[in-house]
Amino acid sequence: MEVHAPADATEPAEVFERNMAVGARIAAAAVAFFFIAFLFAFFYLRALDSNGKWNQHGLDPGQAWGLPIFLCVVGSVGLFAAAVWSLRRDAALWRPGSFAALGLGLAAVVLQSVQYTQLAFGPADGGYASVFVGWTGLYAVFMLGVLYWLETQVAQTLREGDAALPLIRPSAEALRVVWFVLGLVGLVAYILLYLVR
Amino acid sequence: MSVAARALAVGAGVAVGAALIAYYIVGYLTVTPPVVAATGSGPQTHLTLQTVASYGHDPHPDWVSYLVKDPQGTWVHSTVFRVPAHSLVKVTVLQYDTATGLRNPFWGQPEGTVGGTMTVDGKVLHQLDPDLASHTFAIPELGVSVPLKGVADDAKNQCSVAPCTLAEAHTTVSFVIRTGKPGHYRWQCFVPCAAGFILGFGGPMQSLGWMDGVLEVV
Amino acid sequence: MSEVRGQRIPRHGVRILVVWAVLSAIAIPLVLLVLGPHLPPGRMSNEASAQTDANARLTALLTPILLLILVFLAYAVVSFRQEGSAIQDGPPMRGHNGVELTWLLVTATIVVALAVWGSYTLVRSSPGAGGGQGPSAAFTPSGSSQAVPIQVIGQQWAWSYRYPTYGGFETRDLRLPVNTLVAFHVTSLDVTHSFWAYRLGVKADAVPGVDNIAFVKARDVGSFTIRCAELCGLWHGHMFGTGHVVPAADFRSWASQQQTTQQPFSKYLGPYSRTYFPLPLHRAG
Amino acid sequence: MTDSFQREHRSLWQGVLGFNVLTAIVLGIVGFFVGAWIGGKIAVGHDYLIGTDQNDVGMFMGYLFGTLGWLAGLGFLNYPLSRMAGRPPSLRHHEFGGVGRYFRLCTDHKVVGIQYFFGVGIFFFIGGLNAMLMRTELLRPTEHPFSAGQYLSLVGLHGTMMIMMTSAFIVGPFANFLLPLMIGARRLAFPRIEALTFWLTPLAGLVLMSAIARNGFPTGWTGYAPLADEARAGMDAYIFAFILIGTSLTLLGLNLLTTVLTMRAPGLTWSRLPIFVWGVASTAILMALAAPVLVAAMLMGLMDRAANTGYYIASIGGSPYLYENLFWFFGHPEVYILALPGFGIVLEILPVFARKPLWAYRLAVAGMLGVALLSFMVWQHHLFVSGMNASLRPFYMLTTELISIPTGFIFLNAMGTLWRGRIRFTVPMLFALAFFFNFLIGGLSGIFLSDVPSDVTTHGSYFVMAHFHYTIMGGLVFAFFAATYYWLPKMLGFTLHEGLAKIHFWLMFVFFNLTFFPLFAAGFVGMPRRVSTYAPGLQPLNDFVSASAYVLGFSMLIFLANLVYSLVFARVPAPDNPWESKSIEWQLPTPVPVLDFDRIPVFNTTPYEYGVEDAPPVASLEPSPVPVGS
Repeated sequence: MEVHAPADATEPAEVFERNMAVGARIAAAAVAFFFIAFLFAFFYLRALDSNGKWNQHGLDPGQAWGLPIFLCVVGSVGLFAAAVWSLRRDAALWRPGSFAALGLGLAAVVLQSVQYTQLAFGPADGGYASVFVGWTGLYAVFMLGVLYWLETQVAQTLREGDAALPLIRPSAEALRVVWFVLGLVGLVAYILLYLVR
Repeated sequence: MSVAARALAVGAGVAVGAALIAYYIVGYLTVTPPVVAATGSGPQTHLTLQTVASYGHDPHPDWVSYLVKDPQGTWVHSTVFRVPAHSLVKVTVLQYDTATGLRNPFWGQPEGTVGGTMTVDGKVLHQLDPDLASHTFAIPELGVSVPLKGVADDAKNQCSVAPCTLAEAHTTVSFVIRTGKPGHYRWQCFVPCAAGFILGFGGPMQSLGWMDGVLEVV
Repeated sequence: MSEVRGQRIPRHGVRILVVWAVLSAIAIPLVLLVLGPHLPPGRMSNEASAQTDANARLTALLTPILLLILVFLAYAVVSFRQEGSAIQDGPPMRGHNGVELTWLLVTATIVVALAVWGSYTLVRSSPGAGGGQGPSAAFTPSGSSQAVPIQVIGQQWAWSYRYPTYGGFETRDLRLPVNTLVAFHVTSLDVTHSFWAYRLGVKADAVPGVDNIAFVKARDVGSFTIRCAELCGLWHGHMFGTGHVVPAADFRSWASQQQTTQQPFSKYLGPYSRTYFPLPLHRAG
Repeated sequence: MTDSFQREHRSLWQGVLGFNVLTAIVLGIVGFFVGAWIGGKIAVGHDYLIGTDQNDVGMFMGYLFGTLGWLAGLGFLNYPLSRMAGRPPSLRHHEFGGVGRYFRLCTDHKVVGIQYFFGVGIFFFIGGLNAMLMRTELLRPTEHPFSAGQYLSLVGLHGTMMIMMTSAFIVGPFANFLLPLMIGARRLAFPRIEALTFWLTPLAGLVLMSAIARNGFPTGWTGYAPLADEARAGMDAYIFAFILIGTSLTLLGLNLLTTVLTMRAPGLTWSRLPIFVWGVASTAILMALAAPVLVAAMLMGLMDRAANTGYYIASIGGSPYLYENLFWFFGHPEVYILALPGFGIVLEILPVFARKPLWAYRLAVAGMLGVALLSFMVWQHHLFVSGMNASLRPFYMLTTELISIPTGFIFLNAMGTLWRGRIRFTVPMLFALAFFFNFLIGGLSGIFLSDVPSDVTTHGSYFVMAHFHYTIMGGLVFAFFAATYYWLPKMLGFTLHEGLAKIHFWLMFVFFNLTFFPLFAAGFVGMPRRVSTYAPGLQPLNDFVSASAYVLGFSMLIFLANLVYSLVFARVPAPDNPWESKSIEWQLPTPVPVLDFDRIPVFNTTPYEYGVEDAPPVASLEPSPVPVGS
């Protein structure tokens, strides 16, 4: 089969940039819709309170866990936003910002997993318990996905140095959008699962 | 590639595909328990069943199940029975399972049997405490529903592997039903006795050959 | 228009409209008079006849729409074909604001009219239309507070019925009084079923933990088939039975007689409740 | 951006042993057993398992590891791992080489399109086989060849194969292949994701088929809880397969939507976009936003079965309504995921064979977008008798019936395009016209179901079943065959035999209607869906339907025969533009070269300039180089 020149050779970089930007926003919307299902489950089951078993015994997963986890997420989102912001300028904050964001994100996941071992209730203890376990668990999984993405950028920075930064930027901008939306989901989850219940 | 080679390839592909699909679908569709005829003849035939808490053999050693005694007197793992039409059938159930309790107490009353009664260990009963029920033998289309009293939980030498012997702890429930016109009538159990399945109605409770069956009236 | 001056353009539009008008004029009466009486579910109850009317009116209204497009397609297939084997192009028409706007307005009017008419039936002329309305019925027929309550209990795989006003006795034999408003309280003990009394025009899902209310007022004495209309497991197809609409007096005597015959068993039969929550067998054996 | 192109000259054995579907199957099976073993270890003493002889944790872990093995075997993990090691991103993978590409991870959108065509087609035919067996069961009212449980497994597998596996029935093959050509791009926005979306599909199919080995699942394609919670291990396959498909649909939607938004060639304004692209774009919106909700609903079911949660179990604080809401919030857009690309295809084909521009282009676009947006607001019409929020029924009745306005636009487009056209009755045109006939009946019968009083009669009966077979099979499948006969020559480079095609069409059209029209009556006289036992009086009708269904199935075999004959034996090379079409894909050589265009084309006009004197070509394929998207 006859072979032409690679398509990408004739393809200017802004195509890649635009794809990442648009794709990231659609992905963020998809993520939001995924968690809207759990948002709906929370309010729906809470309102129905069928058999009085929504949260019969006033289960409380404990602020001592919820607040640190939430703060790690917020910190990671914020630091990464700052890192990307600096990437558009002198990139001074990129390395510290992105590394710290990765660290905090991982900390959140670790804390979440440890919390399960300390949890005073099990998934079978009513509607609230079910929603809590499902929502936080899948949230952790999504965080891992985002952190993988973040790790690729960190790794690329380490491997190729500042020369790679222009190439990393579109991807970083995209990640910022998704990570921000996921952070909002985290905020909602924190308010509903720890404060409202 | 020559035409012959292509033809060969296609033929082989078609053959493999067809074989796979046939095996895959038809293979599992034709697994049905054997039909067991009621013993005796004349105006009244006999159907002897036993229920066991755990079948004890593959494919599902832990499943609760019915068994039936064939005319040669050997226990067969089946729930498809053949009985004559417009006749009386004396059903005797040897109950080796402990009580689970009825979800809907209503099924604690024998219905559709001759005289509306059942005989439990020699005593004629018109009703059963729903909590003592271990299973029911119900043919809804014939209006038949009989609760089966369970063995006491603390009874000695309980049976765990089918077929159970008369030496092991059991209760004997017998009743007579009148078969109607020919046809296939499904029967089932109304006690949520499928251990482990949420709501107790999965697995054996929804599988022919275990707690569901067909009464072939011919 | 890329037509040569003087060439006669056949008046396709007029032809199509004439054919359509004629066919509709024939078809609509046929639908109403011939098909109409046979449309389900019949007139055994107020709700059933409301549904029959809805079906009839929809069939009658949709017939001309069906005909319009079919006539057009048929006409196009017959007379807009390419003559000969050589490929010719048609006139390059890209749209016509007038036609598009008319189409939009007409369809919108029909659709909204249908929705309004359906809502009127559902809310006013036959409140609830025989459908299950959940624990707090939004559309209640007049006198619904005096309605005779009958609880329908779906379980794998049989229907049973409780009569709370007669001591809550339970039976497998459904009877309801004629010319009396009845409130079916449909619920389930295990999975989701759907109580479908076909000729009575009642359909209500039996959902565990939900008291699904459907009102019906039977007009004629007679019997009707009951089926399960929601897949509920192995014997879903066998969850059928027969219900009877009987004269009010017969109903009362039958009910009180049942109540007495079941007296000895009533100590076992749990108290009547709008919903039942069987605990999932502690999820183990 | 770097590029991992390498032209590979590999020996047969290297080809067999490398990353390909064979390796994927082996690793997938290994992964399944590893996962099942791990799951067994995790779930020791897990009280849900005692006495059930099934371990849902093991099943799900098995499927999870099986998925990883499958993807690893196809080489999907290499790139992510190299990225983790910090290597720069790249776009393409294995685009050269012969037949081998079709059995491996390949980012060429044309290859993916053809993979979809055959990959999804297989499951379409298996689903059809199930339908034949179901009709056999229904030959007699009470005494059956298959038991009630086996019939339910057939119903479930048929429905799930047809709705779930063929969600990408049209979008998969034709959007992947044609969208980049039609918008003058050389690829989709994310070629690796494109390859992933395909390779998840056959995997989901295999997982679903594995349910048979576990006695299938009793819930039909809707998988209502709590019946799904108490079902046997076959249900795990259903849940996991739906999770895979939901993921695949989400990614596909994201990919297609991004591509349409960002990669249109210069000159291709929104009003010049081929209508099929609009259909795909509106479908993509639905896929990207509705499918995630499905995945969430399935994950809740997974947790109910494997982790003892109680989302759908009323007794412990859940609710079956929760599942019904979430499922239909996806489920209704899903039917438009099936239908919208069909609209796009028939509207794409009509102008070619009526030799007229698409009539009222604006309305067509408005119609598709309108359907897409409205479809998010109607899901409760599946729950009119469920007993939930009765007071909202008038609202959902209205929104549901409003959908017939944008759908009506599509019919107006068709009528306007045919109006005084010069119709050529080629096979694609026949299928396109049949689409409108069937979809008309399907759409109008839908009005009965949207009208609450009438729905109380028809809900859950064979009327519903006839209705959605008229829309999905009469609509989608006919559109699929129209597209197949229209574009397959371009895709595969061979002409299909026309005689066989016409026989296929007439058999399929006639016996499709003979099969499904009587079922409206069956529903009207009170036959519920998904039952194997029915009133004896209905036997003649059911036997008639079964007989026609067999012929309908036979017509599919004719199509297969045509495919085999034309592609394997006759092998008549297809001309570049057999239909004299003016749209861009037909201006390219057949078969389309690996990189589609030598240069990114510049569009001059719409693809429908029929009968316009001195209309320019739709696009200049050899312009002076222009930066993309300027």
